[in-house]
Amino acid sequence: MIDSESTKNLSGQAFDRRDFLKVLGFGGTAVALSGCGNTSIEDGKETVVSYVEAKDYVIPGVAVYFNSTCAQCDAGCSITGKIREGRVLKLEGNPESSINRGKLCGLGQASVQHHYNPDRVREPLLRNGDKGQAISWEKAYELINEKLQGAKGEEVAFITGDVSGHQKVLLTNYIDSLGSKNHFVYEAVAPAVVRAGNLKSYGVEMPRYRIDKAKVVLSFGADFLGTWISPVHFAQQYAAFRKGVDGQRGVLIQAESKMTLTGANADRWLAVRPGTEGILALGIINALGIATGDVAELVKDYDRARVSRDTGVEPSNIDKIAAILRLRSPSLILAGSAAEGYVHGMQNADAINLLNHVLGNVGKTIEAPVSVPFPQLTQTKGNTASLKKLNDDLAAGKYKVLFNIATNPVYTAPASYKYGDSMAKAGFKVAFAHYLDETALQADLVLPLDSEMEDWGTHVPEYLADTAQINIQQPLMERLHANTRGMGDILLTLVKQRKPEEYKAFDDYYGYLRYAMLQNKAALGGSGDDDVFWNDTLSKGIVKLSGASGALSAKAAVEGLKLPQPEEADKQYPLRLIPSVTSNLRDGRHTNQPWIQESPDPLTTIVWDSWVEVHPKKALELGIVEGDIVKVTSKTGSVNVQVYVFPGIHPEAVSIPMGRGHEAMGRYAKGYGVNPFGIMDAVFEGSTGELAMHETRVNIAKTGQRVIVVKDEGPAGGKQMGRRVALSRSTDQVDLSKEV
Amino acid sequence: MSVTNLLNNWAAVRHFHPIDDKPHDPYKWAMAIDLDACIGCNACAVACYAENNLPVVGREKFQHGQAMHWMRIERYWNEDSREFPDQGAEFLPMMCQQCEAAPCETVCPVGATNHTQDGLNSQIYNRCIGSRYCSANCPYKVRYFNWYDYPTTDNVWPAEMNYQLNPDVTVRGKGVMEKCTFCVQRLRAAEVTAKGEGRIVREGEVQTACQQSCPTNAISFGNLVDPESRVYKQWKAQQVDLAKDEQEKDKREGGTDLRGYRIFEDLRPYPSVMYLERVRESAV
Amino acid sequence: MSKRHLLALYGDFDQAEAVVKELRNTKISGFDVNDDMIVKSPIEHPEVEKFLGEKPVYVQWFTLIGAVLGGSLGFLGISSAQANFFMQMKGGKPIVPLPPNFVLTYELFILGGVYITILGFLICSGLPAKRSPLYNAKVSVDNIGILVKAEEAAVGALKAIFAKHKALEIQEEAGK
Amino acid sequence: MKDIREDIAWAKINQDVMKSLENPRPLYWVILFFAVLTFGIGIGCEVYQYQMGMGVANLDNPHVWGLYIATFIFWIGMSHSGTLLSAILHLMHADWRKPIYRFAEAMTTFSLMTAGLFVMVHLGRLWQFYYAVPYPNERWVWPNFQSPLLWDAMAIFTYLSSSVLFLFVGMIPDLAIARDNMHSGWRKKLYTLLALGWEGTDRQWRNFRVTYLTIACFLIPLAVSVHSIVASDFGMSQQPGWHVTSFPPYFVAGALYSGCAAIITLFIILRYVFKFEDYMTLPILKKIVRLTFAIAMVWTYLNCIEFASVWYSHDAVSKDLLIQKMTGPYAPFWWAMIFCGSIVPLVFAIKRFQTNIPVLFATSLLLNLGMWLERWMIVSPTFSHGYYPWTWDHDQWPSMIQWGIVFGSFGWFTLLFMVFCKMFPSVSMYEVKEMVYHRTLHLKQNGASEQTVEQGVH
Repeated sequence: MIDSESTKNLSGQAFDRRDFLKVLGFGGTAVALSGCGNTSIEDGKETVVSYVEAKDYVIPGVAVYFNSTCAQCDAGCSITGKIREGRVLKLEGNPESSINRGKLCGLGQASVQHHYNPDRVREPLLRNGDKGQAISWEKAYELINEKLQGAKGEEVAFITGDVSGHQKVLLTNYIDSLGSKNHFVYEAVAPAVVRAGNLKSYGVEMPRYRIDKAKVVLSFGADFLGTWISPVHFAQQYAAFRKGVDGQRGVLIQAESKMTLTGANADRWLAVRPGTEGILALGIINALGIATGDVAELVKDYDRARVSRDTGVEPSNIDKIAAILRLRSPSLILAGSAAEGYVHGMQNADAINLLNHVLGNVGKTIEAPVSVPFPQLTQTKGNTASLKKLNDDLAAGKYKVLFNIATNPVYTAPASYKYGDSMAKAGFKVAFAHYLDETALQADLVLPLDSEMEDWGTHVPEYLADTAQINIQQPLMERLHANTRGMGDILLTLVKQRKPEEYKAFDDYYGYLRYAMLQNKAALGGSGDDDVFWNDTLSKGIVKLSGASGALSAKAAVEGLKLPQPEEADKQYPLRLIPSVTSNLRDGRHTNQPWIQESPDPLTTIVWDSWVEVHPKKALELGIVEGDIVKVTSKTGSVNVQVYVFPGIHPEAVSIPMGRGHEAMGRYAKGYGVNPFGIMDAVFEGSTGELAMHETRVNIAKTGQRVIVVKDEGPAGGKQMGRRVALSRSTDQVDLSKEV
Repeated sequence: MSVTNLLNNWAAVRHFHPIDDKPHDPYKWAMAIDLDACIGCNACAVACYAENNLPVVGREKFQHGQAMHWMRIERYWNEDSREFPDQGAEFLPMMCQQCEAAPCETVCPVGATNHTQDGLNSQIYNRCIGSRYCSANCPYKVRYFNWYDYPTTDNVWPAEMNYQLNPDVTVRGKGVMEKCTFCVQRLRAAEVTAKGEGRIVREGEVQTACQQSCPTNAISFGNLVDPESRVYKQWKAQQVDLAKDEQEKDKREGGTDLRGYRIFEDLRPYPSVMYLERVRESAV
Repeated sequence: MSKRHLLALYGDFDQAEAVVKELRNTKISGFDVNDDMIVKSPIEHPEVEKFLGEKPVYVQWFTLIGAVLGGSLGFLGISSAQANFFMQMKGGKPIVPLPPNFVLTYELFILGGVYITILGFLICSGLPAKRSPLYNAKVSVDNIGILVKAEEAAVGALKAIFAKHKALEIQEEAGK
Repeated sequence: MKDIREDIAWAKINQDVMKSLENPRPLYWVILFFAVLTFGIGIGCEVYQYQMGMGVANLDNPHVWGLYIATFIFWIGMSHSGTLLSAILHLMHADWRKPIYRFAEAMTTFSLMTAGLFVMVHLGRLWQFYYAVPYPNERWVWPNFQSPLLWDAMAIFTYLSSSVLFLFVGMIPDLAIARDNMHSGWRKKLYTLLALGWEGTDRQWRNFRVTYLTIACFLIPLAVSVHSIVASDFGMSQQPGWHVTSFPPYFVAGALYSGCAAIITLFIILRYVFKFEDYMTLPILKKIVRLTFAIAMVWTYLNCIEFASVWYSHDAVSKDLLIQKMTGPYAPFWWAMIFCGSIVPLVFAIKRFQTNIPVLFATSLLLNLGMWLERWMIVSPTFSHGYYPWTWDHDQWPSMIQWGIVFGSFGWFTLLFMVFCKMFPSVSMYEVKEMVYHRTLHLKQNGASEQTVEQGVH
């Protein structure tokens, strides 16, 4: 709210971002006043200022735009928010960012619905029996302090998602100040095995992929258009790759067991028996016939006949792929879910990465990453192994205080962890949350967070496209609810409890952030006046840095690469469960955003519900049709879910998407669909200890019920029934070189 | 005097639009969608929800086919009874084709849907009485009817969520038909600005919400009578003529190596959206 | 100069015909057979026209005028409405399209024809009107009524003719 | 077989018909009760739909039209038989029409009024319906005269008002009878008012005859145009299954067909309820039945023509739709339509059934059902199987609200019709008298001037 003093000050003083926000905020209130007849304005504290004398940058009816950073996933797309009368209306991509170059995916655009979500937590809540009791922030901080007094450093644990930038600095400082070393960074769908595989093969965890430079892309389950690492960026690379050079269009081949969005866009989609992607990779190396030395030795047994038998890919396809890879260089081979999903995921990743070495792509389409000169700001990369560790520790009763920061492991942990029970063993559980999700409901203290459109922050994405950059996150409008707080502010307050001297100069996180950035003005490429630099930084939303590129290891290590034979089908659980990550829902943290719920899944067009994908052949064998409710049973548990008969899946696998089946969180999420984590077996990747997501075996049985599948697709399915609607032709029928 | 006016303007009111006339001066908004670039990610559809205040109807109403997505991504399989769709899926963003001879326009009893001078098929919500004849006559079925009063329906725009509504776009009540407008609010703003500066809207000055969000730039949009615009160049390169119901290139012996086409051209609605066929590599 | 009304009722059409013929042939002063006689019947007897003499019917002229007016004004009105005020531009169609306007013209042609015909009917047959004081409900059952209007002097002669042809009933207007 | 007796006293005709205004059989009240009940249900459904929006009818986005439009066409079609009986047969001097044309004309009027209701019920914004009326308004915005729906509105308005006038004008002599015979009270006042002072003078009759004939001449092309225009709603569109050139005659034939079927049903009901056995005689019924049979065969023929032209047109989309109608989810209804519309009327070809009242009653109801199904099969399958495969039907089974309003419309029609028959003479007394008169005349002059009589009958 604006007070009279600041109104006075504003008129004569240099533009200040915070005051600006206040002005904006006032606009918001005024609209709320006229729109709802209900405000929190208290007598004598506020000054009503009409639009006639509206302050700087508020022109009624004219939108202003501010840059910030999208926080819906970790790709770190820069966004431009459209603000009218103090309300953020729509987000666009920030054209200045080399990551998303002005584009934004559906999930990113839906974050306004996260911000305006009616189910957000609005007050700090303290558990009182089964209910949450609203308390003040002072009380909450006191309580935390009090609980921490009774716990030793090693008895305090933190679980967070990926974290970077100055928040990470404050968090690390706070954890250090508690004497704790228990920071668990958990991301349910992080490419952790891919990172480990890359590190082994290329010497870096996350090289830069240059799809746009490749003439052929062979992807083993990497859904780079939908969910993988930085999809908006890759989609742009993909567009350039398809355009190609001189009308020679890039060729995409996707080998996976369940068709992803990327697979749906492939020139050739290969249905691979689950887990045999590594064999296929070695088979292709064999078919290429250009490998020498120990690589040739390694692949010599992988002749076409065997590979075809093991993977289910036809020999002719292996030949064609080998031929086109030989012919068109450079190419790019990607390892995605093939690596993440299996016990032998690292082996698969190694075999796939080996292809890149054999084809000489390393250094051409796989480039060294740019490094950010501020290692303390870089992203702490989440994985699933950390949750396993935390869960074991919790179950062992090691922790007295648990801080859960904006993650929802009760929902995303495999049911066999019994994470909820483990969590209950922690003495005092603090959840920093946007929603009362499954995890927050189990906490003792729930602290409501600002949305990313209300909060300050900096982010350093893991995957940097061209240059190193620090993304600025700044409020696009005033806080919607009076009693939510930014994570940075909370951390600052908490760290002040520990180290009051060090941080006493900072009133709030904004002050800290500004100070911290100005401190490094020179390193951030700034010069001159602090205010000018600061305002310039904020207006751009990005600080571009000149980061040095590292080097990649030239030769892949072949030692230890030994792929297991594909397993015989289990009698009791003959099918493999592939919990699919969809570009809309990912790990389910955004399910309460109705645009996301109603945005049809691209491949099945299903909305508002979960489904299990079954190949038509399998469905015929089992006598099931679309809409049948089947019971999908694993060793861990079972769910009842509707069937969608889907041709893009290997007959030996079934797939249930992640993200639905919430039991809490909000009106748009609760009670829609099922949660595949609930039946996921706890099987781990051999060398990294990551959860092997595709290793759950299931059987399916009809329940006798049948429903109408809620989807956009009509009963004609994907058929065009002879109408000329969506046309397609092959490259030999078209001359792309003439195109604009 | 109305009859005098009628007689004086007889020639004008007897013009056929667009065939006889050259009405598109200085604008004809048109689109080109490259199906080879479209990856089916739905970003455009969500952008449309955000820009145009589309209601989220919820599970039950979606089941009844009452969804309001002005832009829908259709997913086709061209597998021809093969075991797997081994050439992937085919995605097709479908929205109002802003036909030049729109079947919907003539049938509206109250004239709630009309053609604009800049080549749009406009829908006047206030005038609409909800006879739904337009939708019945639309070959693409891209018109969406407000089956319920969404602004007052629970959980469509509950408190705070309504703050997101775009003030430039009307929120539609029950009983009116709506459809893609080519983001007419953006077009008008740009046209007015340009007019004030005594010029026409420049290429790239205005984008539709779907185009703006498309990560692969599959959608291009612009002024079809402006030779500078990408859309003009694309239509030109693909030899697709707005005012033809069969393109010269399609009459050619042995077909064409161009991939521009318009859906249901033979029904003669003269759609303003050109699609570029999806391409698949023949070598694999 | 007041005239008196007389009403005679007959149960048979032939009797009535005979009466009319006789009235026609007999010259009675103060009674003009063409102006002062009205035949009332429960059903329409086409034969009445024969013995009453040709009386013109003008309803068709109303019909013609109505139809022509309805059609022409309809077309002009619709075309003017389309061409003036807010023009509704329809892709692929002119502002004033002829086929639809012809359809509507056709409807308005009929509408005008029907309406004006009804109007003509009312005017020509003098409806609505008050019933004559000598109205007898039996005319709407099965009797033929002959209503005459005559000078006082002629009343007697008329009565005689009525009686001669076995009138079921003769009603007389009260004297003035 | 008993026909109308030549020696029936004219006074008795008056008495018998006037009795129908006073004391019908108890079944009348039962019918009236159910009519009010179903109409009430319909009203309830409509109020709910008005409040909630059209969605409660369970229509959806590609499938925007449903039973409302189908039932609308059904009612429009039903109206045609009244015109057939009163106008066409009038011009053709078929005197057997005389005892029954009045109620047929009332049926025309009331079914048009019912059809008009469906236009309203169907509108998404009922409260703005007047936008479709070409009235001079402040903003000078006119409706779109290009829309077949507007032609529809115009045609229905013309037809309804002409029918009402025709019904009224033809009833004036009977209103005079009613006026003369009704005991005093509000009804007598009403009849007095409506009879316009009719006395049956030669001048009145002369003008009456010309007027009646003229309007009859107008009504015939009007009736044809009305249903052709309804057919244009579909034929003028681009949709497969609708864009059929034979639609106008097909619709007109269907209209006459359903109207005749309805006349048989109502004939039987009225005959019983109002004790009209002496007037609505079996020979008349037999004639209607034969007429209905002929029209049924015409309809069947036009149906076949439509299928054949679709089949030979090489229009894959329309062909697809036809196959879909025969085999898809609508197949049971489609075949039921064929059965009720083309097979059931074969009963009428059998002589002994032509006067068998229970059989005719059941059959006529089936024919009506068949004709209603026909309209549904015209409207709905096109939506569920149109040009655009992606939008083919989701889940389009009409909701209870939609059914409720459809049933309510039958209640509304029955209510209007039954009240009319109790309020006004549903058998034309003066024309029955004419009929009797001419028959007597014919007997009298038997052999002498047969030809004159045949032509002289009005």
